[in-house]
Amino acid sequence: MRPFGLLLLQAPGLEDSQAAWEPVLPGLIILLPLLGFAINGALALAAARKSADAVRAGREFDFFGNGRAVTHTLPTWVGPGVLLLAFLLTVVNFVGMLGAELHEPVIRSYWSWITTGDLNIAAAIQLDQLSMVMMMIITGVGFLIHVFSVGYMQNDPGYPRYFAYLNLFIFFMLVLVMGASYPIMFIGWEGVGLCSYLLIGFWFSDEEKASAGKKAFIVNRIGDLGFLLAIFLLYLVFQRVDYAGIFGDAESVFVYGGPVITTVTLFFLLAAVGKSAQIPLHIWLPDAMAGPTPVSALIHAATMVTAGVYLVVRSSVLFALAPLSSAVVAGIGVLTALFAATVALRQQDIKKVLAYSTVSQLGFMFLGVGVGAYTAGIFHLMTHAFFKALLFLGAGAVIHSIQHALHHSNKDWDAQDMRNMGGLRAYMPITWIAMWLATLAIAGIWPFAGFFSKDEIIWMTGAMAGAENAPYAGLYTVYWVLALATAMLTAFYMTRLMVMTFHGRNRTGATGAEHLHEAPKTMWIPLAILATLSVFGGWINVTTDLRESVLGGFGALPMGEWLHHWLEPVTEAAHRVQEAHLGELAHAAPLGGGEVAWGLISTVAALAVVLVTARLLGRKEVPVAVEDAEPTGLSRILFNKWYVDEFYHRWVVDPVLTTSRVLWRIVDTRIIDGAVNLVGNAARAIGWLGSLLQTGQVNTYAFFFTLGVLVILAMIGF
Amino acid sequence: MPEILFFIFAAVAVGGAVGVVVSRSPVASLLFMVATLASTAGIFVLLEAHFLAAIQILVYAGAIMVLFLFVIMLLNLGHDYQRDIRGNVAMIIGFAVTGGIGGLLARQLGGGTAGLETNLGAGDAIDAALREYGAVGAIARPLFTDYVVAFELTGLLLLVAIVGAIALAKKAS
Amino acid sequence: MLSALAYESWILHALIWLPLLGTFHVLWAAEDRAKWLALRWSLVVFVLSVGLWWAYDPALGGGYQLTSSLPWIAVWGVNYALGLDGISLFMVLLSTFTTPLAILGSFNYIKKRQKAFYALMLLLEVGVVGVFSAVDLFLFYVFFELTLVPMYFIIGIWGGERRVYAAIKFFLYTAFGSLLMLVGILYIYARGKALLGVTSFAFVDLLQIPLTPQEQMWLFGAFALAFAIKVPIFPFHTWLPDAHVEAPTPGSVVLAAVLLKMGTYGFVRFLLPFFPLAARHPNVVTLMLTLGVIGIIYAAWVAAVQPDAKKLVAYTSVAHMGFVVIGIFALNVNGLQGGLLVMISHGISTGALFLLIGMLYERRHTRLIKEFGGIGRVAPWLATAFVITALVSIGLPGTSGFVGEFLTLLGVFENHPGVGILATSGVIFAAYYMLPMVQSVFFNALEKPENREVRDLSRREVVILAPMIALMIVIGVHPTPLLRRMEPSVQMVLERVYAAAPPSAALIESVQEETVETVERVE
Amino acid sequence: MELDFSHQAHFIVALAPEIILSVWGMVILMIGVSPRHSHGPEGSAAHLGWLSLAGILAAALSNGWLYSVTEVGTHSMVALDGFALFSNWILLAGAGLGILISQDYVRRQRLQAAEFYALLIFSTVGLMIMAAARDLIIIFLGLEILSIAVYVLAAFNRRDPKSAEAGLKYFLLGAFSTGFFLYGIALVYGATGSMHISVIADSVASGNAHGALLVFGIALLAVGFSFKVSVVPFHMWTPDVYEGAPTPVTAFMSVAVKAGVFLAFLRVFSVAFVGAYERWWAILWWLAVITMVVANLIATVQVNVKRMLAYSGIAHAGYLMVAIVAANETAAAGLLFYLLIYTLMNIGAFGVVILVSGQSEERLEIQEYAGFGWKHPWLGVLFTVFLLSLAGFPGTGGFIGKVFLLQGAMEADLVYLSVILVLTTVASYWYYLRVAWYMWMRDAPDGATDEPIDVSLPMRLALITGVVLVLYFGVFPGATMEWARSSVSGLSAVGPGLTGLAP
Amino acid sequence: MLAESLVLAGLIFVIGTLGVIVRRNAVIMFLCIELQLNAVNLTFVAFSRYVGIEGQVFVFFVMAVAAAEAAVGLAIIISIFRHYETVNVDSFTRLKW
Repeated sequence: MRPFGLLLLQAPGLEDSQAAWEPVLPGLIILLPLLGFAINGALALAAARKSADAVRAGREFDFFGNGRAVTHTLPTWVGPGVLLLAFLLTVVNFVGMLGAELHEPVIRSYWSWITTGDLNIAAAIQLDQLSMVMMMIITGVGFLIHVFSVGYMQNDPGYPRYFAYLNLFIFFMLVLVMGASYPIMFIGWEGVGLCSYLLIGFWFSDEEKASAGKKAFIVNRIGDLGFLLAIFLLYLVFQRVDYAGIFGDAESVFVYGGPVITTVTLFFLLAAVGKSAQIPLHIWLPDAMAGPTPVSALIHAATMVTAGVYLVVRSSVLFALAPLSSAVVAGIGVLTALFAATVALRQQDIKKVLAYSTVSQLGFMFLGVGVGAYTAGIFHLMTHAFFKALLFLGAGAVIHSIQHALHHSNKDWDAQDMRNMGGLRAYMPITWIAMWLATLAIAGIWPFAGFFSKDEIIWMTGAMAGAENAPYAGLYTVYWVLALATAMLTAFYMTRLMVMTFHGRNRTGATGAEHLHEAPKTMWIPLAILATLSVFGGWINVTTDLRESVLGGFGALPMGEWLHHWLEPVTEAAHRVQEAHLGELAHAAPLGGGEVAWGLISTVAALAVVLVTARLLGRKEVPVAVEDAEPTGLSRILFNKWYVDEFYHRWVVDPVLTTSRVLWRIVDTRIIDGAVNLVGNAARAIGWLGSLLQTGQVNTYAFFFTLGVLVILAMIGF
Repeated sequence: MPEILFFIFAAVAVGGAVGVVVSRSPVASLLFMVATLASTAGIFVLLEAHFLAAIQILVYAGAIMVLFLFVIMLLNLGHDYQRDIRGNVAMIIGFAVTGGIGGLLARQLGGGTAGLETNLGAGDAIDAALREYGAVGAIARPLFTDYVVAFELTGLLLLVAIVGAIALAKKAS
Repeated sequence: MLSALAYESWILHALIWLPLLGTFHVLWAAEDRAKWLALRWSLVVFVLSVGLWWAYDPALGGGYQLTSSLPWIAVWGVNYALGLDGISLFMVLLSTFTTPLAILGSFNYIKKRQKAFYALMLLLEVGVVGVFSAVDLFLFYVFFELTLVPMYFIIGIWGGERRVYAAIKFFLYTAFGSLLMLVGILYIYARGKALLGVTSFAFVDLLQIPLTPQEQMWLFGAFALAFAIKVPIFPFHTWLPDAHVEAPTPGSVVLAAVLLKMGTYGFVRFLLPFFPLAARHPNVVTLMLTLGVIGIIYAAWVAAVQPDAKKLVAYTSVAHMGFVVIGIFALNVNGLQGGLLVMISHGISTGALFLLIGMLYERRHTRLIKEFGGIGRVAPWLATAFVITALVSIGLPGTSGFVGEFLTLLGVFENHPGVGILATSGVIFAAYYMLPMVQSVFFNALEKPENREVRDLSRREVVILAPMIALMIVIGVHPTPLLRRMEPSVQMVLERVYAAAPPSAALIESVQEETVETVERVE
Repeated sequence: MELDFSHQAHFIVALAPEIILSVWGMVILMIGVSPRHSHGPEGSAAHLGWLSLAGILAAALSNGWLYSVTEVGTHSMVALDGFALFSNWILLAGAGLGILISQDYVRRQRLQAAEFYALLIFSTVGLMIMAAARDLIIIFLGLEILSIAVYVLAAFNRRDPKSAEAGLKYFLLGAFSTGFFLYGIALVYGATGSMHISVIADSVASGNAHGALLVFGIALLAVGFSFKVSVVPFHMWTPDVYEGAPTPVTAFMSVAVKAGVFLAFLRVFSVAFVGAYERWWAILWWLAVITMVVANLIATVQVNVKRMLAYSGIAHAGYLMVAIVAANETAAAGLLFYLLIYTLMNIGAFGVVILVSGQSEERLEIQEYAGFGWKHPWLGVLFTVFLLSLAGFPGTGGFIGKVFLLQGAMEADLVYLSVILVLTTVASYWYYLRVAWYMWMRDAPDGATDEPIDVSLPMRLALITGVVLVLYFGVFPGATMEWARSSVSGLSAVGPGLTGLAP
Repeated sequence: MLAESLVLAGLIFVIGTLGVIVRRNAVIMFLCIELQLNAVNLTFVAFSRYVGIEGQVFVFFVMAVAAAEAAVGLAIIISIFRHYETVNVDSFTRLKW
């Protein structure tokens, strides 16, 4: 074992690859957030002690009076600070990698984590193009959200704890994407789940929030089951679990479409479905909005929930070898996208809309990676990280403001219900603009980021449907149609959100309205940066066809298929397999027409939806939540999210609980323990009966004596 | 002739035994017992155990039974004509069990000993001893030679019995 | 001469007999000094035992090291023989580590009859260290049984409402199993005497005895029953919740951390190497795996609906021990190593959970989950420690709980994928039972006024919990040193399992002839 | 010194301990009836107690001396082999401890001290004779000496109707069983033509014995022995008599009487009848089984400590029967060893019971032990040790003894019997531990009188000897076990040898 | 005459046994036990005729023992009569269960 201190010195690892490029302190990127966690955690524990004393005394501890307590000032610097450093270090490495023309991943291993028999799992990290993209997103967006949180959370008594969790989350997320083997990834995988749990239940005194955290954790664990089983199966096949070993041999070991590889990938899919909130395990994500809004932005939109997509892309070779699993991935993705979009149509809670929107967009990503467009999946992951983080942060700013207003007008209305908002445009112009940019991006309108990424996914689905040897071609055609429809729905519900929130009449009431305000600087600057990224972020991967058409300004857009080329070393094996087995992809959509044509159609259609929706809804007078009528018909079903939660309660949770009770009360207590006690009691009962023979009368005794003699004589005599 | 005598004695002995068990009065039981002992003594004679027959009458029937009689009188049980035999159920069960034992014994001793007599030498063993030492001497010799330890132990046994009887029966101080 | 003074030569004896000296010292001392004396003695023992980590050298192979043997009952060939291998090393360390913490954890809990209590705790340590360091079957059995008495009194005297019931049940149930094992032990011994003329109880000698497959089956049954009750394996587990609920905190800690391990230790130490033909028989493997898996899932489900936090944790022990059992009967390196790690991890984490619940009980005098709520607000450190421990218990990666479960499941999956899948579902149910409890106790609104008065951890309690939590994380992050020490011994066990063949027909024939001769002679 | 019993004076040497004891008993009687003592102060009882103890010691000394004497051949009526000598140690230990724990009781209850001790000593003589006897006549006489003495002792407390009742029941059933025992002797005599064990053994082994008579004889002898050692179903007197008899007498009966009869039992069955092993093992096997099962189960519901210990004694008889069934050298040695341990631990347990009951027959309910351990920690610990030893717990002699028996059974392939033995042992844990739980886990009821318990010197001596030896045999049993083992090796010289065979 | 004597003895023995089982009077029970002893004596004497004199010697001892037992037994009966004023064994059930 190498001592932990060497982590920073990048000593040559146990199985380090000999690459031309030397990364700069890669371990430190992981370690910095952990350090932040340690410091903030210590501060949090100290603060919690004080606040606990206060609670016992029947009041809240005032961390803010007479100047902030050190526990509440230090995290402001430590929390975002470590992220900034990590981000900068990532950038340095990114730049280094850009110049290195790397084809093999760079592996640094620090100590052997689990060594037994022929199993050897090293505590190793892997730097390659994919993990680098992810690291950039995680540390970059993460940093912005940390900064935003400073403004958003700074009056919360749990401020240091919040940053401790957030840092810990970044740590685990980095472990997830940087790990060089599946078990290491699994550490991050479960670690982020833990942080998600802690952060959703951040305000744990609220039972609903605490329950939401618990739900997230348990549902995620169902997925984790798949992850573990996939690891086991891979180990069974390869006797090793690191990426390098598996991916290198995968093509030669597995039969294309064979049962083993299909099983492995389906297990991975289960994991991904759990983490990325796909049908049927999507139920936890909307509830996860119980956490602080920046958390929703960071974890439940930008990073953690996309881990499933990362997993599929990371295992792209495996998925490419399993066409059935890929088709299932795509199918789940598109169904989830459509399903979530329908639910989002009728939600009134701003964060719920965004939550379902996230689920829907994750569905798109799954569709992308399912049809073999791994780059497109990662591309959408990235652009989504920008605009969805922005949307959540914007929503956070809005909620912050509305809360303030409602507080001052003494209304106990729901600060997240869009029916209680309206007309915020006037009060929060920056937020308004930023969010409109993000809405256009998510709606897939040219030239915003979302257009390029989503368009590529849809296009690739169409192309897959027409591929030479495509299995399930008809299925892919259906996917394509559904994906297009979903894109339109997206445009609709996002516009609805914007209109209800920012346009029309303000519904907080006159007293409240006075207190509506624009977000402070720490909050709107991240918004601005993310808005910029939402606008231009899509330009890094414009397909050649688009780039050379009108949509690319006839080649004026910079960068072209940069991301595609960047990720090529990671995905090339998968593409090789695909090409070998699927043949050439189609150059026209199922209904005919090329990429450019469909790009134009979709952007125009989406724009039309936006405009029409804005127009129609803008005129309607929205009643405030308390006065609104109960929805009816389909609307009611959608509002109640297709009753999926109810279904699970009725058919999964309740039966399990009932069974558990039966097992305890009847099987355990009555039957098993009953049998144990019965043995004891029966023994004593027999003893008691036996003692009754002891009548005290000599005749009886003599009789039994004689009986004994008779039996013995009979036994021995015969 | 000895066979006839044997069966007469046997009949009296069994009858006496039954009488002991079924008599109402303890005194009657006692008398039946004496009858049994006496006829057994008769059988002893037939079996060439003359000395034993004598002390059977003297010690057993004479001394021990009188001791019983004393006790019965002492405790004033002589006029106690209450039937102290257990009820029918106990009687039947008891009869079944003892009958079973009796049956097994009869089967084993009666049927099973066929030929034993000739095997063992048809009474030669005792005849020789009697011829040589006489009825008393035949027993007395081994008693003071081979069985001297047993004989001494009998002394100790009697001492124990005396001490015990006195310790129990004497009036509490 | 000097070698007699070397650490290796006296340490095991010291670990066994120092606590006994401590027992007498405590009994002899004044009542109010008892706890400190006991703590000191157990700390001395722990400090001494730490050296074992270095004294044991895995490079020398998986056999016993630090062995020493004195004739004890010469007629039977019983030796007072001690030794350690990679498997028992950690069990000894776990015992010596847990005892001082349990003693420290009882300072506030045990208010009456302290002298007796602490004396019994030290006596218990004598027993458990003896169990794990004995290499003579007779000696092992003596220590195995010896642990019952102190535990019986600890539960029965300082326990809760139904303490007597629980104590008796604990005692009778486990004694029932171990007495059957005693018959098995004596049977093996008699066979050794009859077949080979060997009169010895030493493990190494008993391993030489050629037992027929049928004999191995029966003996396996006898031993397995004893250990299955101790572990406990479903459906022999019902004594455990009762014992845990009624036992005082330190009793529960030692019970969970060490005493249960005696069962699984017995599995590894005896069932596999002594009766390899039975142990690898498909029916046996299927049975044990089935019971293990049922234990994992069933106990998890039952745990989930417990109203009493301590009972809940008790049931989780059953589930964890299910993992150990399936790991062992995976019959491969990963499974066995995993099982051993789960044992260690469970010892620490469940011990800590019981301590924590004990701390809650000291504050609130109840363990009903519904009586709590929002404790995290008034006792944040307690809550933090609890949540960390609970997460270790449900096997969060990066903690000791995960490594063991991972290896176990991996091992099982290797040989029995179907069982592996079912067992792995245990990770879901672990969350299903643990998190609702954590939520109801530490989260949710702080409604009850009496909960408002709950104090946070005292300094003493921090001292108890800190090393446990640290160890859980250190083992989780870097378990290799442990695995490396265990591996040679585990390999030896497995070699034995797979290499064993039924005794040759010639040998059995010769023995049978001998028997026939004797019969003829008698008749 | 060698004895060939060619001269009858040789018996004086061979029976030296018995003779010393008998004479001593008579001396005590005489001292007792001397006017100074018969109406003397209470202290005289104590003198007699110590005097009796001195007699036991004298006998023990002579017993030790007998190790320097060897006998030639096995034709004498009284054996002078290792088995007999070891038996004497057990019986003398039982008697000595019995005298120690009786002293206060005798004084407090104002029993007739001289007669009490004399009878105790005489019964010991009877037991020693039995254990050493090689002739059924001697066995019978020894049995009767001890029985009559013990009948009287059981009824000895003339102020207590329970004592009288115990005496009567013991006497009636004892005499009843004597009838069967005698009948058995008669049939064996008829079948083999002799009453000497070696002759019987030869006759049985050679097949000359008349089978039909022999098996009934064996069965009836088994019944007679079984009654005395209280084997189910001949045990029914035991609980009543143990409960009713004065506690020290109960203690003495439960150890010494049982030990002596078992020793004779073993000698008769393992030596004389070993040739017919195939015929009788099953009978004894079943007797052992039902004894262990019934006694242990009934004991679980007892509320009176003496009665509970009575059933415990029956259960131990069942365990010891296993050794008789096994009929091999290990089992025989195990029997010796176990009897020694059993003597120590059972006397110890009764000693504590006597103390708790305040030297009288009160406070015998288990409930009345509530909180006893905490009030009298030393006595509590002692009692707990004795109970654990009775239960056969490691660390105590009882465990080693039980393992010894089990080994014997194992060597005879009596696996099922061993399993039943341990299973019933589990049941026995229940009632032994129940006392412990009342002592330590219950608090004394409010208002319970907190009488101080005065532990006199003899009692102290008995308890300490008991506990020290019980623990010593539990921890360092080796030497004694070897001794026991070498003691039984003489037995096999008699018959065709102890077999290691059973189904 | 051997077989006949043996059967006769067996019969008497069994009758004595029956007496012990069915009679409530302690004295009579004891008397029945004496009956058993008598039967045993008969057996001994019968065997003795064919086997040797030891049988008769034994009977001598049995008689001595019977006398001793009688002395002690009757003393015990007297002693218990002092407490219970009866010799009916049904009354002696203070000790049971």
